[in-house]
Amino acid sequence: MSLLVVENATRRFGSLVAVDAVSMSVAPGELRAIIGPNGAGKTTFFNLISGFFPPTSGRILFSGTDVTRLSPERRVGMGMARTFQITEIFPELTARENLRIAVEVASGLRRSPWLRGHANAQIRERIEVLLDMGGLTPKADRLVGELPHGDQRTAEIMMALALKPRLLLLDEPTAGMGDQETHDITQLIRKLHKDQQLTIVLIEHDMRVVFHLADRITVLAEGAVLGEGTPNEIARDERVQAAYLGKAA
Amino acid sequence: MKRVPAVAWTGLIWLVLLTMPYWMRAVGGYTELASRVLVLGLAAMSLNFLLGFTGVLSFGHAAYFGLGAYGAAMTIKYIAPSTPLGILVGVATGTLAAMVIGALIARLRGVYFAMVTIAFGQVFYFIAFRWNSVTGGDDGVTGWKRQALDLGLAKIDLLGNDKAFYYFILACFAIAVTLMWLLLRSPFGRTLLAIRENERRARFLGVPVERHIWLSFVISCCFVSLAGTLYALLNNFTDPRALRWDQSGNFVIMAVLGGMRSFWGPLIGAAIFVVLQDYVSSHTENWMSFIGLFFVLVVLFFPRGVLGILRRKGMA
Amino acid sequence: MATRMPKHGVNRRTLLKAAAATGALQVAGPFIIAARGEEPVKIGLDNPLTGTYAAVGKNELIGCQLALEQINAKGGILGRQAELLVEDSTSGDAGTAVQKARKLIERDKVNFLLGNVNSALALAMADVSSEKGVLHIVPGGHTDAVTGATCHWNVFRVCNTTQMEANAVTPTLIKNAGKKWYFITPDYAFGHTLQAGLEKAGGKAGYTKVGGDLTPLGTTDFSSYLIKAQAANPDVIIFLTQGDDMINALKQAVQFGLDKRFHLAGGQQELEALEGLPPEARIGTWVFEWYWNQPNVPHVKDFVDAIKKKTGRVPTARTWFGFASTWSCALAANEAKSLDAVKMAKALSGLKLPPEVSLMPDQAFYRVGQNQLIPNLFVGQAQAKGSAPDDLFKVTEVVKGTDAAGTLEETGCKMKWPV
Amino acid sequence: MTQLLLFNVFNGLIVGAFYALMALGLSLILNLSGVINFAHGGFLALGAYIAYTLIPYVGFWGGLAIAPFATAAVGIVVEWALIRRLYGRDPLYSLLLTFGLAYIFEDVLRAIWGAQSVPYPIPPELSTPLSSQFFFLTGYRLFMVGLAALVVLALFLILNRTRLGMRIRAGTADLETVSVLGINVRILRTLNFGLGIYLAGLAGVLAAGMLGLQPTIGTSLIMPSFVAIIVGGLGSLPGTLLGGLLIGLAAGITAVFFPSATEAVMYVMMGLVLLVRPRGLLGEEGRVS
Repeated sequence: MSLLVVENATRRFGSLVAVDAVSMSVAPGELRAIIGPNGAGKTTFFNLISGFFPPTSGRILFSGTDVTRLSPERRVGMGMARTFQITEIFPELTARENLRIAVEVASGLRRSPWLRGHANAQIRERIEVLLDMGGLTPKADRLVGELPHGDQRTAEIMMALALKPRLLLLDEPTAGMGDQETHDITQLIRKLHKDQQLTIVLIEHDMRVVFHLADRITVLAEGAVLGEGTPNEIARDERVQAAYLGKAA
Repeated sequence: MKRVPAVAWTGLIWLVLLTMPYWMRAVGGYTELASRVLVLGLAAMSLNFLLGFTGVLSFGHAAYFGLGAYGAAMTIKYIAPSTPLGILVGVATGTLAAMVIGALIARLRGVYFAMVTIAFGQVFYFIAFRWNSVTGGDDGVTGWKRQALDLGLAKIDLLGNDKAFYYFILACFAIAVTLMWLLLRSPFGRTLLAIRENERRARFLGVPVERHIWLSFVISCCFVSLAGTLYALLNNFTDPRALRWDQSGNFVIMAVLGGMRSFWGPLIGAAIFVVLQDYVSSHTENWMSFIGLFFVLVVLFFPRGVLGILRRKGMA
Repeated sequence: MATRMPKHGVNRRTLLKAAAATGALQVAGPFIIAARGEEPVKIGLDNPLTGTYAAVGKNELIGCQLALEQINAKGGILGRQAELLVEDSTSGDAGTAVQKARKLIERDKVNFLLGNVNSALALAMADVSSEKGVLHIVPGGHTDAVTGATCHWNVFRVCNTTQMEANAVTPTLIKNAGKKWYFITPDYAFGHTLQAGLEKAGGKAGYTKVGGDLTPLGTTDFSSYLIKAQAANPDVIIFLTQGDDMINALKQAVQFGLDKRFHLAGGQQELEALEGLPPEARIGTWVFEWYWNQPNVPHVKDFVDAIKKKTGRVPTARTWFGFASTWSCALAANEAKSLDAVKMAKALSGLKLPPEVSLMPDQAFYRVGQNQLIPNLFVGQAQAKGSAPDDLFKVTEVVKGTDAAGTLEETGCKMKWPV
Repeated sequence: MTQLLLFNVFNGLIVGAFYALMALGLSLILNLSGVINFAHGGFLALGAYIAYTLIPYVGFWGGLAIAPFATAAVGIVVEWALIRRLYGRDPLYSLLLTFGLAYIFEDVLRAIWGAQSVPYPIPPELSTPLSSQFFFLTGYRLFMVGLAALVVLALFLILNRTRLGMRIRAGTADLETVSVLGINVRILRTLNFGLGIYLAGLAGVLAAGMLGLQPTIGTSLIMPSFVAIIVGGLGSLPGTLLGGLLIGLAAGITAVFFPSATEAVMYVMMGLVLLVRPRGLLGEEGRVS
């Protein structure tokens, strides 16, 4: 059964149709990349999946449940986590505090006015694991807003992971990064996908990253699906080449 | 590394608060002034729970402050002459109103939230001001007095003994402030911090932001109405001015002046504001210009507040 | 001058001083006084200088200042100089008024407390002053309770009770304007008691009440009340509003042409309000508590001239309230030969103000058992123009206070003296 | 009763026109600069006092023509010297700044013109009722409504037909694009602020003819203006106009049946609007958060 199913999702802004009857289904453990030229509606599509706003029409199913009208926080509760094109973190807190908040919320403690020693120990342990996984341990006590861009992005991904998601949505994880940083992030995503069998959907501009990581690729153009398939199939698809790769090249 | 100075600061603040009635006179103050600093300080700290630690600007907190005051005054006058009961009813009134209003406005943000809180604050002002037969209108609620505190073993005279009343306020202050401090250090407090820092991130961590803003608003108003009850007891009187919007503005400037990002900042801000107002208004009838100018100067030159500046210089 | 607050404006030095360290100057304060040797006798005035009542509060302040100068020129209080400490109580914030009262009593150790224009604040202050046992004179807060139900041994009042004003004006009102009354009454204690007073006095004279409205304090638009009033077809529309409410109500009534169809009149009227009205709206029968144009009464002209010299304007009833209150302090102390509050209160109770303070045909006195000053009341007509530019009121009858005051039982005051 | 109701409906419109004038000025500033101008009431009073001072020399009509512009000039200076520094910062700061300015205004006005109400003359041809049947229709009241309507019309023409107006509207919708297009946003905001203050000054000159002129004349009008903006919808000037008229009307009708709830009714309206439609009647989506 597919983990995520999108059926004919459409989103209009006034007269503009940003996403036009897009359907997609993602299998458990799959890494799906969504590509397309600027203005193709990729981020809008992501926003529909994660619940930033509801679709004008169409349905979204997550592990068999209709989540079309659910709030983002409910979707997070069901196991959906995302990052943003422009990193969304808590800049005036340290990396450790950032992760602590994520871990505590994930442990259902967001409204708890106290913390028992036992739970606290577990939370600390989990924070250290995540810091270590992202390679952030040496910088854990610095304000995350002062860290290099790549580390900020890593911290954001780690916060998403703290939620123990079943589906991770990454919006251009390598945007604005240098080669080394891009490489590190790519390795991290690969590791998550391979080691933890995490289902990931990502939007990406960097074709090296896409072809390196993706199991399948969905191509959007002008809000509609232009094609879908394995990296090889997409690379050979003439329409895709004409509309997108050709232009990019 | 910052931990030791923080503890030292906290200790110093408590020491000052504990001894205040004994040296107030020597520096040209009076006990009532100390009590006032404490009450308004509590109000500003309560406001800052929402403003500084949840990142939501309410410009209408005087409404809940005033509701607390009216609740306490009317309870003691009409229901039962008991100071603790007055406080309880006052806090309950303010908190209940905050629950209802909070539910209406938790979806709003930024300037819009501020504006709506002001406008809703005025609802209560007009009720107090216009509903003469119940609230006494512009004349306020008079003809009652705070009552002695009966502890079973001993009776504490809060009315005739200024110092006893000061320590009574200090006790209430200590309880409220400790509760706030514990809340802010809990996972719940960190969730609020997350909303302040980045609402979108908080939401996509699975935090129902509106519900938490509502909670924070209610908690903040609960404490501010406690301050309001103490204010009524301090004056043995309450009137609609206690819940008008200029009072709300004063709370905000106290918080900003002391430093919104620090726990104790608003208390310091309240102390500076109260003493300054007390001093200036005795020396010139144009004190409003000075207070206004003071607002302008704080905004232009000390937006981070006193503690913000000290912290920058690494002193706190 | 011994007044702490500068009379006008902000000069740069005040500004700098105030902006400088707040604590330091306060510390310095007491020492300077101590260094001068004998401490002056202190009178604390806790009265509005900002907000709705700023104008009348300021006039009371001017009266206080003049009295203080005269007192000091005549040798002070018990041979010591007198000093006036002024605090702005604001117009309605009880918190501030009470705080300032405590500050004056507790820190500044004033021998006398004066205030407040706002009756509610006057009551709140009276709580403080009676708790602390300080002689307290209310210059201009009218609500009956101050020297009625909640009277205190230490609280005296210069201005009239609303009942006295009602008793004074009613006969003329009925004679001039008729018996069918419609009330426009401000919805707070002062308005309620003034209307009740008029109804009581009118009842004796056979009036009929054809209707009335309680208008919220601070009402700006009176038109809907006026339209109801004219529909009731009274002989006279009685305006009991004060200050800005009075100005708004009368201004609008005249704009609607109601003055041509009904009598417009009321109870208490003040020169401050008439001055704020356009000439065509200065109409109607009213009672003044003091008026400056009393050509045949000795000392009045001196007083008027002295105030004119200070401010360029004639004194109002408010100026006189402040003046008489401050003088009462000196008279009480000098009469009792002591600054002990109980002794002074005993001396002041029953005391007749000397003509140069009383400034009216019959000498005003503080009634024993109530501590209420019993002065003359001035009933007459508002006028657009009089003999002099500031002569906006034509006194037709001077009522004796003793005739208007009613009996002591009626006031509801049960005085308790400390044992 | 019919007469009473009729009158109060008319009266509500007058009051509503006032609220709308005030609120439109506030709204202009809020939309383009994100500043809640607490000092708006102070500017209103300033306008009235300037007119009061000028009338002996230039007459009522001269005062009416000059005073609002003079007020706007003061507004521009204030914007240029103080408020401009706070653009782009947390709205908290501009709120506190204008709050402080409101204090200063009240005090300075009192220092200059005194705390006591001053008599403010209106021309005799306007100060008489039109007929004895409808005695409440005075020339002045009709004139006020007419002028307010005219000014609002002019405002919308300016916004829709002139270059400045279109830039203001564009800036309200999307400030970044406007600045990218090479329009000087700073000057735009200053002029816009001046326009808003002009409306406040005009409202002041008109109000003084009906109410007693004293330093706090503006305070009772500023809260209803906030409510008008909230009810009408943030970011929408037609909404603000609608909101102003609606709450004026509601207050007018309530005055017939339940006078002491005259103010309360507009807050009830606000509560209802927020409950049903948080962005206000004509508000744009997304403006709220």
